[in-house]
Amino acid sequence: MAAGGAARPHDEGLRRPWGAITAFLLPALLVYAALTAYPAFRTLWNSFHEVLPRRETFIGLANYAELIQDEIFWKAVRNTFIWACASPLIEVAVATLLALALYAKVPGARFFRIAWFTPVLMSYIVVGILWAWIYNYDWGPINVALRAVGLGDWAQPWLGQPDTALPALIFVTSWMWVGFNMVVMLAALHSLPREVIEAAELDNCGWGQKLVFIILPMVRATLLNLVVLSFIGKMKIFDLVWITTKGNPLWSTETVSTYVYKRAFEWTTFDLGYPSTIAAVWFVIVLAAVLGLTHLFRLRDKLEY
Amino acid sequence: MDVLKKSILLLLLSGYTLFAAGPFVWAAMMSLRTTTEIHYDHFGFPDPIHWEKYPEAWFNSNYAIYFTNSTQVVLAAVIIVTLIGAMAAHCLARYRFKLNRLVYFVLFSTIIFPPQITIISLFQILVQYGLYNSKLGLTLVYVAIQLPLTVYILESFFARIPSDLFDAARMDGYSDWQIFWKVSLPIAVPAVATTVILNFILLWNEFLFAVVLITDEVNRTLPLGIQRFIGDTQEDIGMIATGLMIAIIPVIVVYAFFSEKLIQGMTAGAVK
Amino acid sequence: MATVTLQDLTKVYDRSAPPAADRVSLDIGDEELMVLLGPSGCGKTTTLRMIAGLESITSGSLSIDEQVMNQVPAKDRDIAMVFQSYALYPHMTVKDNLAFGLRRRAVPRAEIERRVKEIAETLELSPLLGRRPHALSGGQRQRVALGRAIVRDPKVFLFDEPLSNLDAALRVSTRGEIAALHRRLGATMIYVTHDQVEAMTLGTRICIMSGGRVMQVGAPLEVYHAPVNTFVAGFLGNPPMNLIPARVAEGDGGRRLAVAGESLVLPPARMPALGPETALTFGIRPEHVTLRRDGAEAGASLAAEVLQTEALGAETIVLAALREDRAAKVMARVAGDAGFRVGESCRLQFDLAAAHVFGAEGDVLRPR
Amino acid sequence: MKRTLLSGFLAGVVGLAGFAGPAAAQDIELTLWSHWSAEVPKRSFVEAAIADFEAANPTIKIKPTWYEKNALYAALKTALRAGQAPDIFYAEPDQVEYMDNGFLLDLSPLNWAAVEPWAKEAWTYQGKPYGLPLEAWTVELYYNKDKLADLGVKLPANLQLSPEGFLALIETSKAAGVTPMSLGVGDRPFPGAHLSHEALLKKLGVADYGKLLQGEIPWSDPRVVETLTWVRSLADAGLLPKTFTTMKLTEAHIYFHTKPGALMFINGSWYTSRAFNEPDKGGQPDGFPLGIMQFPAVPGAVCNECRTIAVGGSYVANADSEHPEAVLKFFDAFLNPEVGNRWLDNVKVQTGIKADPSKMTDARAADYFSMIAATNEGSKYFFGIPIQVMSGKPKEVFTQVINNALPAGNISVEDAVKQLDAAY
Repeated sequence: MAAGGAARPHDEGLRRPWGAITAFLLPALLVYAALTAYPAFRTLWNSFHEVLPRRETFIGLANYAELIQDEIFWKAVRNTFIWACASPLIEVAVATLLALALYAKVPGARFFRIAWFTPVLMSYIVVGILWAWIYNYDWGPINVALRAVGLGDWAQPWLGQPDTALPALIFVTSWMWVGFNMVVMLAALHSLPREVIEAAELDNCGWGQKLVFIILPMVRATLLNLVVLSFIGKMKIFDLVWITTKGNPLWSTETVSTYVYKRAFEWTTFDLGYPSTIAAVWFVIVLAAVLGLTHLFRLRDKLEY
Repeated sequence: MDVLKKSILLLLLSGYTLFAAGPFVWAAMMSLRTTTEIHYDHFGFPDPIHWEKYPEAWFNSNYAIYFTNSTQVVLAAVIIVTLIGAMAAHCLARYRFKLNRLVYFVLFSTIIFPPQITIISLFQILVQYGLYNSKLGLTLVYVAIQLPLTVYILESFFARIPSDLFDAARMDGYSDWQIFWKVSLPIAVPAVATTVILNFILLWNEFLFAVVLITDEVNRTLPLGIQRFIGDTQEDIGMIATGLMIAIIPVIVVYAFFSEKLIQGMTAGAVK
Repeated sequence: MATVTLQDLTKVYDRSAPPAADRVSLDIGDEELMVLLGPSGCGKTTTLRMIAGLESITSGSLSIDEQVMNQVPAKDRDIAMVFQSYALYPHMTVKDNLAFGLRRRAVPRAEIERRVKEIAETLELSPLLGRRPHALSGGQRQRVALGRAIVRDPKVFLFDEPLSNLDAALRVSTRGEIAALHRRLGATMIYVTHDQVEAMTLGTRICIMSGGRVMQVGAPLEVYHAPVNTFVAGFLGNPPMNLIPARVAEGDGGRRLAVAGESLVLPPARMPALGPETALTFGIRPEHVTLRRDGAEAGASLAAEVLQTEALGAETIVLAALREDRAAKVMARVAGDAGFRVGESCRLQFDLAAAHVFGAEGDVLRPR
Repeated sequence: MKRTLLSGFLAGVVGLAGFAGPAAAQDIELTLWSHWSAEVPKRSFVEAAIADFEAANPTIKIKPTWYEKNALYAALKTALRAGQAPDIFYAEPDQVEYMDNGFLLDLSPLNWAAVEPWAKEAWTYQGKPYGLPLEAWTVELYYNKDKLADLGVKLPANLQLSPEGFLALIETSKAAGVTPMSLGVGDRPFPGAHLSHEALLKKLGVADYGKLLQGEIPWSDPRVVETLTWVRSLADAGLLPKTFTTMKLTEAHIYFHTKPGALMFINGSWYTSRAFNEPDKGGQPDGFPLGIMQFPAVPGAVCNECRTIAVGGSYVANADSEHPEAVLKFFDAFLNPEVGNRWLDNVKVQTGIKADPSKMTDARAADYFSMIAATNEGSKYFFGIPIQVMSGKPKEVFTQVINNALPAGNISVEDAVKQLDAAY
């Protein structure tokens, strides 16, 4: 009999229906194996080779050695990290403020909620094009507005200067994602037990105190989830940069994604080994960062992405 | 809250709304104006309204092709990923076996994979199997990248279906496969709808994999099509805006009808 | 109809833990309503699920109508089950819920229609046939769940705590319905519950389980009046039987018990003669205890102090502590107007003709 | 595409088995991917050539697909690796990776006598020629004659301003509210570098300049630093528009000749392929007073008559093409002076094919070439712009630093030099 080895309660029926289990899992596992696991391993394999169209040569750790000295890569890592660290803070902070405003029963809350959410629906391509226009030096709304209020000297080619380009793009992602974070926060706020907040009111708590001592601690898990989610999203960022600056000027907006793409598909060699090395190292960095973050927040068990 | 405070707050929120939705409205207005009009005044209202720009973009700028491609690839991918994702999720939520949690973790943890880790080799692999530069290849890749999220959302829903229901169906004489089709799936319709809408929007907007895996004009999806328009030539701002709107419209339609569902899906897992 | 025989039925989930069901043996006769009763975790649901075919059987055998069923899949055992949560298919109407099991069994369409209609009428579900479960009240859902089992016309009905999700009033009326159903259908039923009132009122026989084992099987009153061990004695009855540690004292033919510095002399009918100093447990049901301010019989009463009274109207439950052993507490069910106050001293008078004596292991000691 | 792959596979099998029969009986279709989708003159020139060729060779059909340059390069990078590249495609001589990886067909059998030797040289890699050099160009400094006259500035006879004169011109222009020079690097890796590399070439002379690009002379060489400092001082004087870093090539053209209008514009001599379009397709306005001057003299230069000539748009053949003989036939059809003249007439850019400018028929072209001839008189040439000579990391750093950041005033000369030296 098959049941002897069962280690959990609620095993199913007479025999473990391995046939059914296999049939249900097989398609997903096949897709996973062929299009996720295998490519990931192959990338790793690539990273120890020079992968040219007609030949692959084992070169050991040469790619890794080169990577360590590749200033552009480290610049890209730095930019991506700045992005991944700044964005969550901005997005979640602004989103929390907006969510609290709606939570306070403002008329038209539903309309606001739906309107704020729209940026998330657009692709980075659309958003990129739109914001490249918005940042346009000559006729973009930002500079036009600055000139209109007599601050013409502040008008900048926002995406064209190394010190403004990255903040400008970070601003765009924040614009895009604040609404999303707001909606999540609002849902979390609405799921809070009313009694606790009412009890706090009886305890003569002011709004500020209520926020700091009651509400925020209670939505802590949601806040941290949003931070992690936003962090992961920014670690992947590619489309927006590609459509607006392509990493320019002076690599100030280069992200790891764009650099991998450049090295793989735009560089003057056909080598796929080096970009694979970047991908592999980056994968480890992302993994470490995400694990670190979850550990930091001690959410190991609760974390949902 | 007294009236003054409330008005100030409302004013601030309206200001933010202008900021959040303004670019979209601006693009919508430009989509109905010619580039010459736009260059004359970038912020004017469409007067007269150039509706004809839409058919023009559709027929003369290949948008019909891009749109069809996007529709085919995205719909096929969504259907496949929903189906195989639901099967896997059903299995993981319902059957207890030794590797259950391991399989779940393996499938789910790829959600944090940066796309770079697979994209280069996916390119090589699709080339090897003759799927490079084909809609089929892109569809399969889309299935793979949306699988973790789909399994995650559906598994958590299936796990909430009381196991008594499955027991009842078994006693009613249904096989494992029939139980999936006649009990699990119909009950999970709300969750399935969520994943369908979510996957639809995410894939409709997908760019990185498309740009690497598709080069042929006839196989381009919408994001690639739009990108083509910001190439060498003088930017035909008015036409690009029209193209943007064509690309956004399906998403807006979906959003208009399913905004609650969509928000639910987007936020799934983030609320604790 | 059908008989169900359990022979040393055992279920082991985890080898390092005790079995969930341990050598359960039970003969369930045709048309019998057997109640499996016990606290949660006693193995009653596991046993039921093994009978249903929802759990594999680790060892032992299960037969229905003398055919071994161990390896027969659930769907082929011709068994219907009513679940605690009702397990109605939320996406189907009441009608489809009722018909679902039949459709699979290749019953002709017209026949399905007829049977569903019939059952719906019997259970007063006719006006609800087009509704979905979420639009039904708890009692209505309950009836649909019942109907779904009945419509299949199975050999054996299984009930897994079917009333536990109902409110008190509904529970009483539904209990009546099930009893009536049993009489009308004359079917073999196995009914799992932790509620002794259900067990007492419904069961033709009760099987009391604890720790995966069968403690006692018998007709309700038999089990009530002649519990085989302290577990059964303490589990059945509300309030349960008083169990007081005692020792055998010298004299009275080995039937004198020393309890809290006093002694009780039991009639030969209730207790075998035992040697002095034997440790045992003296058991007496609250309805066999009365409180006296004076005139208590020596050898059949103990001094006590009232700790607590619960006046229920027709009767009053009194909790008293023995004066010489405050840790030993006794419940008495006395007349509603007895008028004892908390802190008052009294004597507890026992009807020793209804006393029970259990050995050190908890098994009942009866005169040979 | 898939059919190509499959039939390529089959053809390979057949070829291996030794059954390669006469293919001429069958109709052959050659695929061609080309840049110039927006450059009407070049595109029509090629389309006309295809039509003529198909008329002369009825069994061969050529199917062109027109791309934007960046899109074409991206598509080729993947298609070549995927074995799905067309028979013929557009390339420029800097793309040595094609040759390195054996993607290109050796074009030795062509009638090279009809090609300018320097153009053949530009396409020769390890002894074999690989490209059909259609386009050749020099870096030219265009200006608006009316605007220059308005500013009251006159050019010297040799059309070359002194360093001081050039700086004064910038300042005068600025003062008059006219942007001195239109230029943008929003979508190209080279326009911004024209300023520096022309200056460096003049300062160092052909030989040393070549060494610099090869990494044999360090960028920290005082002559280089001096020159870059001079270029940076021009930028600091307000030479370029503020939108330089984001402006695209086409926008820069329009900025120069239409809106808002700049005094000067530095560009390859293929300026015509955009500017000579109809005005509503991004061309310059009718009667635009186009002038060309020399790049100004550079302080302390050893060779103020040195300048860059480059082979630009060319066609190459896929080494895996099933019909190499048909491709060669098609290429050979370009190699006679008549075609060269037709190119000059229509495209109005120089070509690597030997031609006779005196036989040109188009007046506008003749006028344009006389201006080009005037600035090129007595010139010494260096072949290729830096990014055609460089590759890998140095190329990337050069693009970011010299093309983009230095003229934009976003990097100090010191840092620029340091980064470049580190890249080799």
